[in-house]
Amino acid sequence: MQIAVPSESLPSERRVALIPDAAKKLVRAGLDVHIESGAGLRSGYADADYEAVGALIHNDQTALLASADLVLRVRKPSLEDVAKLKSGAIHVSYLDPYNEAGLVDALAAANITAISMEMIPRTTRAQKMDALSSQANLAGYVMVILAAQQLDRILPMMMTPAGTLSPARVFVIGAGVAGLQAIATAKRLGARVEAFDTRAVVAEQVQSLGAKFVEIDLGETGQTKDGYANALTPEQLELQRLGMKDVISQADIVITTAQLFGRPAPRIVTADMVAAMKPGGVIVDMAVDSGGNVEGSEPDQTVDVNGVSIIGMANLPAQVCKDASQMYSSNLVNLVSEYWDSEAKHFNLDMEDDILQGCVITHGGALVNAAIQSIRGQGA
Amino acid sequence: MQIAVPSESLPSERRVALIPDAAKKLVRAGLDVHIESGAGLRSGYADADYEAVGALIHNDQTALLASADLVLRVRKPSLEDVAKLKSGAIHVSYLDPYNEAGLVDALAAANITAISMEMIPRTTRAQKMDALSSQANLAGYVMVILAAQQLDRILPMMMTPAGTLSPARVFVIGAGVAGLQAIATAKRLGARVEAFDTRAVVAEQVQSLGAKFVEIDLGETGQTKDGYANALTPEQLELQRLGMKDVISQADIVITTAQLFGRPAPRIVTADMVAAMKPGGVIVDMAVDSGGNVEGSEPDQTVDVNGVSIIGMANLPAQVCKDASQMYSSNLVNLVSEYWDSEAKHFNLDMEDDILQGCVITHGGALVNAAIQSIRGQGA
Amino acid sequence: MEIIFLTFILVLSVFLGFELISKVPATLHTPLMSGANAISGITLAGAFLAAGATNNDMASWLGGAAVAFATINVIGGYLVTDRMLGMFKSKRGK
Amino acid sequence: MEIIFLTFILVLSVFLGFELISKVPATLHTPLMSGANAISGITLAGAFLAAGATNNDMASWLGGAAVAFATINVIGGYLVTDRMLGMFKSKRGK
Amino acid sequence: MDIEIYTNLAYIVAAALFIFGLKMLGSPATARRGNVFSSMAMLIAVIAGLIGSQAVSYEVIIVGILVGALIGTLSARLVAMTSMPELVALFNGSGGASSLLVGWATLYYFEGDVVPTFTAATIVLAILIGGLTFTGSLIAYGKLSERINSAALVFSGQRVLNSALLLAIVACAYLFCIDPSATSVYLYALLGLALLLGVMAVIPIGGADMPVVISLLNSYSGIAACAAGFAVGNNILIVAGALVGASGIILTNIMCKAMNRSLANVLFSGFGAAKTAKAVEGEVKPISVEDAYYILEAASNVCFVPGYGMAVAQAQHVVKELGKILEANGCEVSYAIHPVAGRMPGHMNVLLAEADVPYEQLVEMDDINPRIENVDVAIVIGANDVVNPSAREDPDSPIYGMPIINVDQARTVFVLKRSMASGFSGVDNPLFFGENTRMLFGDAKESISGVIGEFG
Amino acid sequence: MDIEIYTNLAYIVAAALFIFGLKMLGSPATARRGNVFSSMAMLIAVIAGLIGSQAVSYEVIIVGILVGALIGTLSARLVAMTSMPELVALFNGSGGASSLLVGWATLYYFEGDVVPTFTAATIVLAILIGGLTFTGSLIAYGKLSERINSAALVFSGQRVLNSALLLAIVACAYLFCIDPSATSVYLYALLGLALLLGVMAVIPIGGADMPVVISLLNSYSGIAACAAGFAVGNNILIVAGALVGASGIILTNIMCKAMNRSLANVLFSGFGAAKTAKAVEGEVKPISVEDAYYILEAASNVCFVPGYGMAVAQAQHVVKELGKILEANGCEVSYAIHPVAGRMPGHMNVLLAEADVPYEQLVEMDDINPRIENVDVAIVIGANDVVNPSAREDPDSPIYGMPIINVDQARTVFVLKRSMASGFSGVDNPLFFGENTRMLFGDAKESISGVIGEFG
Ligand SMILES: NC(=O)c1ccc[n+]([C@@H]2O[C@H](COP(=O)([O-])OP(=O)(O)OC[C@H]3O[C@@H](n4cnc5c(N)ncnc54)[C@H](OP(=O)(O)O)[C@@H]3O)[C@@H](O)[C@H]2O)c1
Ligand SMILES: NC(=O)c1ccc[n+]([C@@H]2O[C@H](COP(=O)([O-])OP(=O)(O)OC[C@H]3O[C@@H](n4cnc5c(N)ncnc54)[C@H](OP(=O)(O)O)[C@@H]3O)[C@@H](O)[C@H]2O)c1
Ligand SMILES: NC(=O)c1ccc[n+]([C@@H]2O[C@H](COP(=O)([O-])OP(=O)(O)OC[C@H]3O[C@@H](n4cnc5c(N)ncnc54)[C@H](O)[C@@H]3O)[C@@H](O)[C@H]2O)c1
Ligand SMILES: NC(=O)c1ccc[n+]([C@@H]2O[C@H](COP(=O)([O-])OP(=O)(O)OC[C@H]3O[C@@H](n4cnc5c(N)ncnc54)[C@H](O)[C@@H]3O)[C@@H](O)[C@H]2O)c1
Repeated sequence: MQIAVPSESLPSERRVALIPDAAKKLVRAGLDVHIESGAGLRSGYADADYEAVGALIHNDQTALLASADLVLRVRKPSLEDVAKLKSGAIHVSYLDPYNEAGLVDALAAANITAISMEMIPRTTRAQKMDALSSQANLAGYVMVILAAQQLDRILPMMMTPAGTLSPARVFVIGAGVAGLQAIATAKRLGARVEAFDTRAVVAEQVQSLGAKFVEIDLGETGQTKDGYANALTPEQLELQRLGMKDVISQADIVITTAQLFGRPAPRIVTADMVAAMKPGGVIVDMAVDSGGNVEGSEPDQTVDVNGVSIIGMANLPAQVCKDASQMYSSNLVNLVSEYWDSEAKHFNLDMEDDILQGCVITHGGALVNAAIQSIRGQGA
Repeated sequence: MQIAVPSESLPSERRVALIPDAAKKLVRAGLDVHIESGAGLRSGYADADYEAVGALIHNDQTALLASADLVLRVRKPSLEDVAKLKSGAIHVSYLDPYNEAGLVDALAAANITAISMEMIPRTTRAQKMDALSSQANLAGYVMVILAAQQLDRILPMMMTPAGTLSPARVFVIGAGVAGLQAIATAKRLGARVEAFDTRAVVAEQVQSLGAKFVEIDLGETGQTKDGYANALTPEQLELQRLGMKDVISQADIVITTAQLFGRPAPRIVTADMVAAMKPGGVIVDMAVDSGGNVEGSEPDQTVDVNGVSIIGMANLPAQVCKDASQMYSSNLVNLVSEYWDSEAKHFNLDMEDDILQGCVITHGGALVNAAIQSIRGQGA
Repeated sequence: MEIIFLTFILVLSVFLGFELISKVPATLHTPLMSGANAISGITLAGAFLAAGATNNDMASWLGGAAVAFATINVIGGYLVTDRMLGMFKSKRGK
Repeated sequence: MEIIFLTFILVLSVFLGFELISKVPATLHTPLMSGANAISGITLAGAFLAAGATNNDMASWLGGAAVAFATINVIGGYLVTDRMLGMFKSKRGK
Repeated sequence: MDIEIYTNLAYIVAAALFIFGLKMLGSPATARRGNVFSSMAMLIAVIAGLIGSQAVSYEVIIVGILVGALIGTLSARLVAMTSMPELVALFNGSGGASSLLVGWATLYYFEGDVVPTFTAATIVLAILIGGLTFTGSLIAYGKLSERINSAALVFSGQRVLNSALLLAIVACAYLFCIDPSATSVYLYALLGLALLLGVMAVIPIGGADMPVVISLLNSYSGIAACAAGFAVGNNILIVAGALVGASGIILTNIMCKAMNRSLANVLFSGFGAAKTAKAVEGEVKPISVEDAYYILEAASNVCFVPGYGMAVAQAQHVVKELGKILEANGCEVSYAIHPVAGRMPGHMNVLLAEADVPYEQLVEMDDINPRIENVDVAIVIGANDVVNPSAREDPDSPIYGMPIINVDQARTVFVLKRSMASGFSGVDNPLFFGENTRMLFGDAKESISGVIGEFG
Repeated sequence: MDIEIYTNLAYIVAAALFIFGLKMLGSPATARRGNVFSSMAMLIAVIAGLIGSQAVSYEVIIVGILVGALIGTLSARLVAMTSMPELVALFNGSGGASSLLVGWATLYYFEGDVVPTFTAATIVLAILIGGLTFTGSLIAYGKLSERINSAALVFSGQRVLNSALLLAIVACAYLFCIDPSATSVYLYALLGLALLLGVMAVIPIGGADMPVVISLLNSYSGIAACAAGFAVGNNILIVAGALVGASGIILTNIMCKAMNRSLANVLFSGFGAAKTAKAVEGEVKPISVEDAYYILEAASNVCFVPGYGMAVAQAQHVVKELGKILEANGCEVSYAIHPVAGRMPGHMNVLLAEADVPYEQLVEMDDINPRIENVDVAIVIGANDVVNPSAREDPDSPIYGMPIINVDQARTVFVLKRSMASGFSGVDNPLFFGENTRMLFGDAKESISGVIGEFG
């Protein structure tokens, strides 16, 4: 069984799908691990580190992909990459299958078993493979560091001979995995933290981190069975905007993390809210890539709106690429180990398994994923 | 009594010598406060904010300086500025009097009473005017935020379904005001923090923040009566380098804050120590402006040496200019209030006062400061 | 021999008295004092002996006064204590 | 009447016994038990009565045996307790 | 004989109930039930006593009970809640009077017979302590209700007078015991002296100390009952009297500690201590963790003043814990942060934020100083320079002119440090010698943990 | 008469010393001095008793003392430290035997005279309890030293036999009291039955429970001494016996709690409780804060397992505090962090870092599981899913396959939560019904604070 880890083609992608420590585990489990030369370099891992744990280094990506039974990578493959794969191979990466219909079709056509890391179901058992969570967690931390660096104030309170500096106010919108970590990080730095989420259940979780939950009465909301938020009605969104405007106008830092899986992110912070902020304030928009929670945010840019900076970094986990790579690798190793029978040297893709049912998109030349199929059905 | 606050001439200086809140206090005490238009803009304060508290806005800097009895600013004046001042005026700012002999002479010649904020003595009573401390404190915080932002890892420990991330190691060299705040901030973020200082007395202070003090036996060191460190002998420096190399090679972040007042900073981290660090490591050199503690650091640049980033930001407090301005203003207001007799509407510069003896450099047309005089004596 | 027994009883009671009271929150100082004070009205039980004897006028007068005084102590003491304790009701309930 | 006094003494002693022991760290459980056990050898003081009487052979034999048993309990008990407590010396000293 | 056994069995039951009652009175949750238990015990004891007395005539008894019950009930019901302490003093005085009378009356049993010396001695005790309790309680009542001047009354020759009084009492007691009889002049002398003693003992004590005095007199009245019990040979008097006597002493002790005074100080302050009080000024007064607990337990406004020592001891978490306990105890808690406390700007903020002290409870120096007089206890935790009054008062001090947190103006100050050593600036601190300062020596964390333990 | 008074005065002194001694034995700092006090009390009592006995012949006494002292000294000196508990059992047995003999011997005083019923009853008690203590202690000794099978001996008909035994004792006691004499057959029957009772009472108890049994028998031997005291009318026997009897019961109770058993369970487990033990499996066993304290106080390896509930309760600081107290108590402390504990990755790390728990004490799931058997007490603080054994055992469970921290394999598990409610994933948790699980219901912070308070 041959595992291939090609270099990421996106120049801004500093993560690597397999770090040497993780490669070692796979080698130990009896798998042949092949790494494209330089794949780990941007995360600080040299080819020698991989060789030291028993992986093989390849210079030719095309050959590497062609011979692989299992390809591990971070970003979705290009159509050319798909063409290079051998029929029947397994390809594991982010895929964005809701939006990449063409790519999915290509994968199916090429008879690739494509596993989408975004589609790992959010069950307790699958948590160790859940890359969305592991990366969102880091993103939460990064957002606070970026904001702190941008802000023209310090976050903690200080009573000093030269007067008292009041603690900065941080407002976190969306208290999912990333939001909670952002809350925790801002709290650690000594800020006064408030948070809001449409799911009322997270109020307790917010408070458990020592932050304050902002109550805004939106009427009926709810979450899907996987723990994702439901989309709000337009009226609810309006109510939410009004309720939040106050809090935002007092905040030094606003962090938005509200994503709706597979759909454009809700526009939560509008231009008038941005205008209401004090000059020098900072907004970090985690959803900038899927449309943005903040009006005026631009991917990979810091926009200045009347003295308020809107940070729209698209690939937040890559900021801490070493840890992000480690966690992503762990997720992949956990996934592979779960289905790799090291006795029989056989990859055991039982399509009845609930995790695989969730994350396998194409298999045996066809689109097999129920969720994607239903979207297609609607589209048709 | 007319107080003038001109805009800072250095474009990178985002601080302002007087924020509106502080101006208000002076106005209340019966002083006329004149602000150059736009002086507070880079710290987020509009002219209107100053007008609201009763200060007057001037557009013409030359006229402003010419009419002022008391000038407050952050950075040292240019020789042209000195020429604009009226004879007998008081000028308060950073001065760097040890190195700026020409400027000092010009001030004396112009019959200016020049107060150097660096020279406020470090007595308990003078602490409220001690701008070096108040700014160093902020610098300590900023260094950690900068390093955290640069590092490709997160600082805290995390035990997650995708494996355990070990806490980052932070090594702080020099545990003065800035060093202690850096320690505190890194601890807050969850890092494992170690620190070293030549003054053994600070070991307890380091431990009081929950960090580890690295013991390196250097033989006899000591501190001056003002709490500044003595310079080390070459042998001691060598011993220290050896002892620290180990710690540095394991550290993810190294922060150096060792400054020797009025003299070039000691070179503590040499090129071989930098080379011993892991790729991805980050060094922040606070002393970059006075010669640098780190070999290869460049003012206002981030240098990459084999994957190790050396951050050499010269004006660290300006990163958090709002708070920095607030604290610097407080220091100035405290200084002014200490000697301003609001009954008699008179500025009471008693040259017997120990604080003034320390910080007044020129007065009555002559260089009056004992410390500077003695340096000159040596030079002659 | 009776004195011996009485002394035994005295010694044991004193020890018991010391052991019984250990940590008392400040709010209970006055009620406890008052409650203990009521108990010290126990002299009543002894006063009957004198008050009930007809053989000596003086003794029975003294006894009568003793009964009256002791009764004030007992009745007043318990009532006042109860009144004081009533105020704490449900304020704290460790 | 003597019985009454004895009962009084008994009741007070029982209360005192209950009050005396409250929180005991686990390390002291065995020594405390052993020390209390030694005290229960106090029967010795009663055994003399029987053992010292010459009027009845049986009684004095029983008494002699009682003295011997009680002495074992007393002497052995105190020595063992002391030995055990000696081990803690300076280990803790709240 | 039979009756005696049954009354005594009843007494045993009563004794047990008294014991339970007293025990329960010491804890808030059970106090009220404890009082009921104790009153049931009293009922049993009184009925048994009545039957056991085998009285020939009941008139006097009934009249006595009726009169007493009427007065007791009315005063207990009608008097305002705020005058409770005075009332307790009066009741206590009645108890003392009763013991005195019982002791006195016992003499008449022996008409003609020789009174045994032991009995005579117990009678003397009952009269002395009962009399002392009676008048002492009356004076305490007077001082509390401000019917007489509540200030401590001290006059020249007081010590001589008191010594003479004690001598006379000893002499009369001795002479009486030699030849005890109901008609002995020494008896009457003793009666008078006992009453005088009560007055003399209480007048030199100030009104503020009266609660402690009452508690002590309460203990005495128990002892008097006990003595009377010996005189008449009544078990329940002995048991109940001794219980009250002993637990009263303990309670008095507890109350003294809560007032920051030693029992000896209260007991003997009347005999001249007032003179020497001045001399002890400037002395360091250490305090134990336990005593600190009693004071804190009673405080309603506590302000923590942390300094560098809190950082060294890493005591921030326990400080926060103590703060929460005090709050739960109904106390107002704040943390006053001096701008230069610690060794770096914001040092205390870092620590207290780590311990999650709410920002709302942090107050600045300028905010706390104007209201520091309202603070019952200022707890200085390893701070020194920042609370040094010489910065305010002594122009020669190197730190003169630095604004400080004026903890010396709080009602009580606890200073937690390990020694008398000076702080960063190396100057001595007159705060440590302050009148209202108590030094709690030891590592700050351990001291605070100790106090928390006391609350547990 | 005079002698009687003096011996009794000596007894009073001895009683006071016994009281001090016992009190001091309960605290580590004073225990050794307490033992000395108590032994001085014994010396005084014995000498007074010897003089007071007005013995006619001293031979028997001297021989008895010599023999007893020899045996006592030798065994106390020579026996290895590890066999102390057995030795205490033997000594205790001697005490019981002595009481039995004293009771028996008392009968001979009355030669010909009628024995008063009360005295007869106390003699019966002395014999019964003394005999029971004697053989019971011997069996305990045997079990502890493994001279006899230390397992609980249960046989069919045991309950019937024991009931018959008790009945026989009651009958014989009654018949003896009707016509008490030294030659009554019922006396001999009683002797035999008492000895048999001791055997029957202890054989059905397992060796591990022996320390509790010895403590209980120790209490009994006090009661036996007390009964003997009534029989011979000796005050000090009554006082000392009652003190030992009462404090022994308390100590037994404390020991039971430390072993997680009720006193009733130990007292009656011999009479058939073994049968019903199985039935209570699957039952939830709540525990009080106080009992938790006793168990933790004795534990030498404690592992905290925090979960989301710790975050909700914000209990991290008190948890850390308890950890430090346990460490100071000589206990090894670790914090086992499950990767998905809480509601965000690293949730527990944030909290514990805030409380400044050293990183060294944090252990990962994979590190703790192999050595979980060595953990005396695993304290689960508001965790649920992450310690749910059904993830390991029940293939139908929705969380089957998730690795968990196997706290159910620790010696004892405390689960701190507010109710029986399920956690995030909504599945029931069989851990709560485990044999070695104790539920400490309530807010986690309050529960932990409570336990800390007990340590204070
Ligand atoms: N804030 C700043 O930026 C800064 C910077 C540099 C200097 N300073 C100076 O530092 C001083 C700060 O005042 P401060 O009142 O906070 O501190 P301080 O005056 O230095 O006093 C600290 C006290 O804490 C006690 N202590 C030390 N360890 C302790 C422990 N484990 N438990 C209990 N007590 C302990 C010490 O007394 P024992 O030894 O008797 O226990 C000492 O007297 C000022 O003089 C200030 O000027 C401040
Ligand atoms: N770590 C992550 O990233 C993450 C993210 C999302 C979901 N999850 C899921 O969350 C779960 C985590 O497991 P867990 O064991 O930590 O938590 P859990 O299974 O949710 O159990 C928490 C328990 O704490 C108790 N509790 C709540 N408040 C309490 C209080 N104040 N005092 C005492 N107890 C309290 C609750 O019981 P009572 O109500 O009876 O008190 C509850 O049973 C897993 O199922 C995991 O999959 C984890
Ligand atoms: N079962 C498991 O083991 C498991 C694993 C991972 C995550 N989860 C849970 O799933 C949940 C969602 O995780 P996520 O962070 O990936 O979600 P996400 O990225 O989809 O959304 C982030 C947060 O934004 C909120 N949000 C959406 N619209 C909003 C709006 N208009 N205004 C404000 N907030 C809005 C959501 O409620 C969510 O909390 C979390 O609660 C997490 O605990 C569970
Ligand atoms: N008395 C007061 O009220 C007052 C006010 C402000 C500061 N201070 C004290 O003054 C001291 C110095 O303050 P600073 O931060 O401005 O000092 P600084 O900026 O001069 O130096 C920073 C630190 O670097 C250390 N250092 C110097 N050479 C070094 C070397 N070769 N290797 C390692 N470390 C080296 C110094 O010891 C010092 O701790 C502090 O301890 C501070 O507490 C006192």
